[in-house]
Amino acid sequence: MSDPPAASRPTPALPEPEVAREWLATMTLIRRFEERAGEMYARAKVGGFLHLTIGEEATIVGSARALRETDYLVSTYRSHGDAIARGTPPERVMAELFGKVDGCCKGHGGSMHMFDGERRFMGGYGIVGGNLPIAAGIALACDQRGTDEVTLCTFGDGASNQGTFGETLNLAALWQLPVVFMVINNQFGMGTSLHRHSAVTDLQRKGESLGVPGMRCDGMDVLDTHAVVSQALQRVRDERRPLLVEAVTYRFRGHSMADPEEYRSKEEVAQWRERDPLPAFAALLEREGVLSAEQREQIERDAVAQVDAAVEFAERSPFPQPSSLYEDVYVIDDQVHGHYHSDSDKRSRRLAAAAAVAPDGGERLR
Amino acid sequence: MSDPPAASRPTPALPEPEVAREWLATMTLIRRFEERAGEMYARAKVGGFLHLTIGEEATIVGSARALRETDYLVSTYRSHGDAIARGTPPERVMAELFGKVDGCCKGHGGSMHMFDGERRFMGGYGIVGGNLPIAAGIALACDQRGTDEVTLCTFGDGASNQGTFGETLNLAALWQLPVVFMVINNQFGMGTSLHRHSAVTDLQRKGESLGVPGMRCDGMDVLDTHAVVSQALQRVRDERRPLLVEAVTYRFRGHSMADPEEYRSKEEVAQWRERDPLPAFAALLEREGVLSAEQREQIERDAVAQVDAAVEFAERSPFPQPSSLYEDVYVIDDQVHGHYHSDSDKRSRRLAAAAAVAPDGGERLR
Amino acid sequence: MSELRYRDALKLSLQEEMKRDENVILMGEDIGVFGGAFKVTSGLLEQFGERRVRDTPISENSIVGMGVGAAMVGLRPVVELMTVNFALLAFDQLVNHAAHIHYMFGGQARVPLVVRMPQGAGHQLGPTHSHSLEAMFLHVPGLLVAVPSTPADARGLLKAAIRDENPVIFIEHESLYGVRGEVDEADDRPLAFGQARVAREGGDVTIVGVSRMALTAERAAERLASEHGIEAEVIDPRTLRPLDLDTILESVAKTNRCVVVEEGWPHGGVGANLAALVSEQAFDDLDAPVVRVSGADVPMPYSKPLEEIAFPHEPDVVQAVLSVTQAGSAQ
Amino acid sequence: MSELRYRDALKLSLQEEMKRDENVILMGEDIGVFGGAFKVTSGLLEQFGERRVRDTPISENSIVGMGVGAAMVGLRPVVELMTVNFALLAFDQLVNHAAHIHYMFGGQARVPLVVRMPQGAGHQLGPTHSHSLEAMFLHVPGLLVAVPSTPADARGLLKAAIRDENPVIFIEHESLYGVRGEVDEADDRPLAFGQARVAREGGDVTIVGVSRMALTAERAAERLASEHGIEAEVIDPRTLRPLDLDTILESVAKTNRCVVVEEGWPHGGVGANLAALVSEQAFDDLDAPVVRVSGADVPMPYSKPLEEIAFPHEPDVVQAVLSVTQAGSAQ
Ligand SMILES: Cc1ncc(C[n+]2csc(CCOP(=O)(O)OP(=O)(O)O)c2C)c(N)n1
Ligand SMILES: Cc1ncc(C[n+]2csc(CCOP(=O)(O)OP(=O)(O)O)c2C)c(N)n1
Ligand SMILES: [Mg+2]
Ligand SMILES: [Mg+2]
Repeated sequence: MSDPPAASRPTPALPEPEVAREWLATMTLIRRFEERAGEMYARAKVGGFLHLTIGEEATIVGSARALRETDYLVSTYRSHGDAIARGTPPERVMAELFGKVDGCCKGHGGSMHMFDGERRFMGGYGIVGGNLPIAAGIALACDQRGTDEVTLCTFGDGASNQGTFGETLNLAALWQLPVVFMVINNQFGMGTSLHRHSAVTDLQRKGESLGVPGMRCDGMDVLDTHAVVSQALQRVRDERRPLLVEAVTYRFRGHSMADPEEYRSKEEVAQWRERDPLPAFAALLEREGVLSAEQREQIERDAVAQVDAAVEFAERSPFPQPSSLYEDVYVIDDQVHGHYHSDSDKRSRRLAAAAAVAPDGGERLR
Repeated sequence: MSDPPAASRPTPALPEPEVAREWLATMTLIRRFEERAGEMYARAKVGGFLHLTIGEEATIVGSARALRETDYLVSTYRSHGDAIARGTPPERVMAELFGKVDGCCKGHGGSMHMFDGERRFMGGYGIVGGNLPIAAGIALACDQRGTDEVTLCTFGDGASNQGTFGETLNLAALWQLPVVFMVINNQFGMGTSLHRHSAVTDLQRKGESLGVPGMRCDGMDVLDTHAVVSQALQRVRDERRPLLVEAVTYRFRGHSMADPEEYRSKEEVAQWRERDPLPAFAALLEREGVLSAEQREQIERDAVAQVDAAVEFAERSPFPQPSSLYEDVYVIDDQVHGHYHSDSDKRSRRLAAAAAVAPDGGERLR
Repeated sequence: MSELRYRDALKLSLQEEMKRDENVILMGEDIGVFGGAFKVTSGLLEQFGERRVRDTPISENSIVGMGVGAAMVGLRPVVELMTVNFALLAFDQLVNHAAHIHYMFGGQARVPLVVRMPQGAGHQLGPTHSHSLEAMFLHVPGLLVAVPSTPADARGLLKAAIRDENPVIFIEHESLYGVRGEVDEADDRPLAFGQARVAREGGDVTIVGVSRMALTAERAAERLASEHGIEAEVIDPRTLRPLDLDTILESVAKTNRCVVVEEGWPHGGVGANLAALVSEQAFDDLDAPVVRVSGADVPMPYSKPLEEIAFPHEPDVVQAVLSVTQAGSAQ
Repeated sequence: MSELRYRDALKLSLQEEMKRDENVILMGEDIGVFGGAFKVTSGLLEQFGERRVRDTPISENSIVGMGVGAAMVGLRPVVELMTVNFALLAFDQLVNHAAHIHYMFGGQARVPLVVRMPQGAGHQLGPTHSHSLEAMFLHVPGLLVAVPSTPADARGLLKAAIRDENPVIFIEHESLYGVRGEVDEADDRPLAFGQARVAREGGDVTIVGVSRMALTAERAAERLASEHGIEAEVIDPRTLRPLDLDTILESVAKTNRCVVVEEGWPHGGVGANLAALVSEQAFDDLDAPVVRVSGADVPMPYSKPLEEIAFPHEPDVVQAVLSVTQAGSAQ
């Protein structure tokens, strides 16, 4: 698995120049965002685990741009890029990383649990493999309602070994659900390389015995990814049965910020970095005459400015009030009474112990 | 799935006459045992769920006889036949069904949880799919020790949809474990027919994407089953990688005793019953001149006598003493102290409430 | 008013809610063609069609997860797990997903999912098939937990569960399906969660009975009255999250004694939780420690005489009550 | 005597047991080449080779199940689950299989399996990655449950766990791996399960601290002594199954007051269980109800200030103790 695959098909045609530049801009934004997130982590502005997506931008943008606005996207704990590609303002993502109240999940979720319902980004999920049945359930709802919406579910090569993979692919095939499963084969599940965790390493084939045919795209190439995922989405939309797409890519950084990367060689990383999707795509656009040097610089400047603004926004946003601790555990509703929490009576003490005290959050009705 | 498959290969050669008669005798014994168990259930001598294996005797005996004594067998909640084929005395199985102290699990397990460690019958398991990783673990231990023992793991068509199927097959292939997975395709998971629960109905192929090649046998034909499973065991023993064998068969009775069987037609059942493995094999042996009418009758008489004796034994065996309730929850050991059970103090009260009272079972040390 | 079996009250509830709201769909193993392992859903496939009554493969974790996903975008799935024992395969989707999604995504997403499952011992199903796991479920914030013991409660609470915006673990009992009780078919209002039912009034001791044990407690109370002149107040909490602790505390304030009866294991059980809460909040009211009557701390044995003594029956409850009433009078 | 980190004490223990018995093997996600998510196993692959230190795919339920199977035929597998949160995927193998096989097969089969996993909050890992689930595990008969809080206990209990014939849930804590403590390397005896450690003696109140909370309780006790003149006896139960209730009861007989500190959720938590047991067995010794200090009854939030107030710290323990000592003196 140490050799980066060459794109197997002829490069698909470019989209409209404006569209192509927007793709590059989004890839650039994600790259700069991730780099900055890493810096903020080093400066302890961001806590928890931070899984960066650097190297996988073509996979993210190529697939996100193949989606309609009405389609759904379901992702993993490595999903800042997905949120941004889907249109979530970077400042909301950064504020979430900072644990601030203006974060897209009010600071409850953090890096691993992004969400933007409005833009049908149906979440980053921290449990490897946990998102597959959820995506199939969303697809079930779409099908049930007779819409032509499709759900795209991304997960890693490592996740393909989780029980939910077999269960969900079988269910989706059996019930003919409009869902595209996209396995992002970045060659590793944490520190375990593909051939050390999966008996079958040709991942596009891993759904065949479950009734889900596969396709593969070059996840380092935004055009190829877009073309293949578009085709998959269209087939699923029309034929109403699931497909599996393998996106072959590589993460340039460690699994998370605390990864000494002893499981792979510097040479291997360098080799893959030669195929860095950002400069590759930019160079292509320049060659094709749809990107001037000036435009390229502008894209860079815009990305940096947006990330600067995101950090500033996140800095300025307040932390959640201690009194909000019990908010959003339940949807409080008039058909439920009694003590939702058995520590209702202790809540005030707990909150009093913290600096700011606020009135009872209302979990106890009557 | 309503057409019984014809055997696809030419019928394999018969084994030695004595061996062939022993197979028939064991199949007959299992059939009579199951019938009697059903009667005993109707008479409330047996409780719980009772899953009979009638119709599947060729699959059971053909595969069990392919095993060496040192091989391991891991089965499901439908496993009286497996225990008997492996050599567990029928009276121990019947006594277990009666919940008696001489049952092979002292009455703790019942119909769904048979076990005979001595004969390397490593258990019937009540949780669909729960036995697959256990079988792989046994195979791992064998491999670790450098023995040439193979583990045979049987489970149903319905179980192939459980997450453990994908997980365990991948693991077994990856670690090159000496295990044969045998999916007993009896066309139904409870009341759900194969094509309504599995997207891929060609079950021998269901392991391919997981790195486990498949074979198929006619599970209504003891010779074919024996030949294919023997071949599979040999390949696994030599090549040290797992295989999947699909045994195509049919259960003649309901899923359990409380099954009105509204999910299938009487005609379908009748059609399959025409291929009843017992008369088929007996007729073959007669045709081939290795079974006389007298021998055939003798086999019948022996089977019935053994079952009679088993019932008598089970009847005579006492119920477990109430005082044994807490026995075998833990292996009591000198490096553990304190209260294993938080209700230790109540135990005597509980036991006193029952008729017979016995001294403290010794869970509390020191 | 009509007399319905618990099973039929549940079916009625499903029918009513499915008619009321087309977003309500059912998923589960053998709920359709087979009619349900315990026949709760029999006839519903014919009535509502196979898009709304979906037989699933045996894939508990993913079935629940699909329910979660479908609920997030507006369906109201009712997932049936054939029994509570198999819910152990779905704990990840129940805890890490269903229970936490609303909070984790800052209130943006809702999971109006109901997961129905019967529990309990008594049918000689042995160690893997006899669990009572309500103590594990009530531990998890984000879940609601119902444990109805009568047909009317089963119907009313299931309606509330389906209409509620939170994920609900709806625990039925294998031994209750055949039990009959009065149901007012004309009144199709949901029964609010968090309101205990005082099954019997009395001033001498409070007995809290969970799930099927509410019935055992009631029968024990009758015996206590007739044989020992003790008037027990029997409370069925009906839901364990939310918990109507107020009703229990009011009763204990009157009786000064409390016995909790549950079928599950004692160590970390429902009884332990109630004992802790009652002791904490009504310490001065208690004349004796809260006594717990529970399932034995063993995997459930198959053999009839062992199984019989491994979960509570009336005499166990009577004996426990006598132990506290005697302790009380000794003070 | 040397000072070792908790992480290194665990590693030492694994090394010693692997050298002693070649049937001991390790399995888990990223324990080999990567060295373990928390580096407990780093270097062991090099030392013992890849047949005894096995990196697994991400398949929690099956990894545990393979451990069960391997244990049944005589290996002594130590399975590492990367964190307790993922154990929810393996509950079926842990409960229906590991815990019940010995009983269910009438004592014929044994499951000498250890399943190690770290738990706990404090690193801002959010709702899916911060659980403390000891209350769920201790509920299950057939399992043993260890919750070591010091390097010496971690080493000694792990040795006992590996040598024991029963399945053991061995709960480590993410925040403890870097903590140092005295370990007598020369004494490689296992530390018996079921013996609580009296971390500090005192006569005014008993504080039981579970897992990492034993340390929090100790620090709170120091503060209680210096700031309030209250001498707390701090008990670390070390194992929750078996439970050394005797040591706790002896202490309560002396102090008449008891506070339980745990990191997990309160409803049906360890504290509830201990409160119930202590109230039951030492009702007349108690001058005040057993007070529980626990994690908040919410999914663990990511944001630092929210996370900080969502699990117990010294001031919470101090305050709880003051509430009971005041209650006591008021009587
Ligand atoms: C059920 C579960 N097990 C283990 C983990 C810890 N973990 C987080 S990411 C990861 C590796 C996943 O690899 P892959 O699916 O290839 O995704 P990638 O990180 O490469 O994007 C692991 C083991 C987890 N989060 N969930
Ligand atoms: C995890 C789990 N889910 C559901 C059940 C209930 N159940 C018992 S047998 C069965 C059908 C299994 O079908 P299959 O695997 O084909 O085996 P067969 O009964 O046909 O031998 C079901 C659903 C169970 N025992 N375990
Ligand atoms: Mg990966
Ligand atoms: Mg079947």
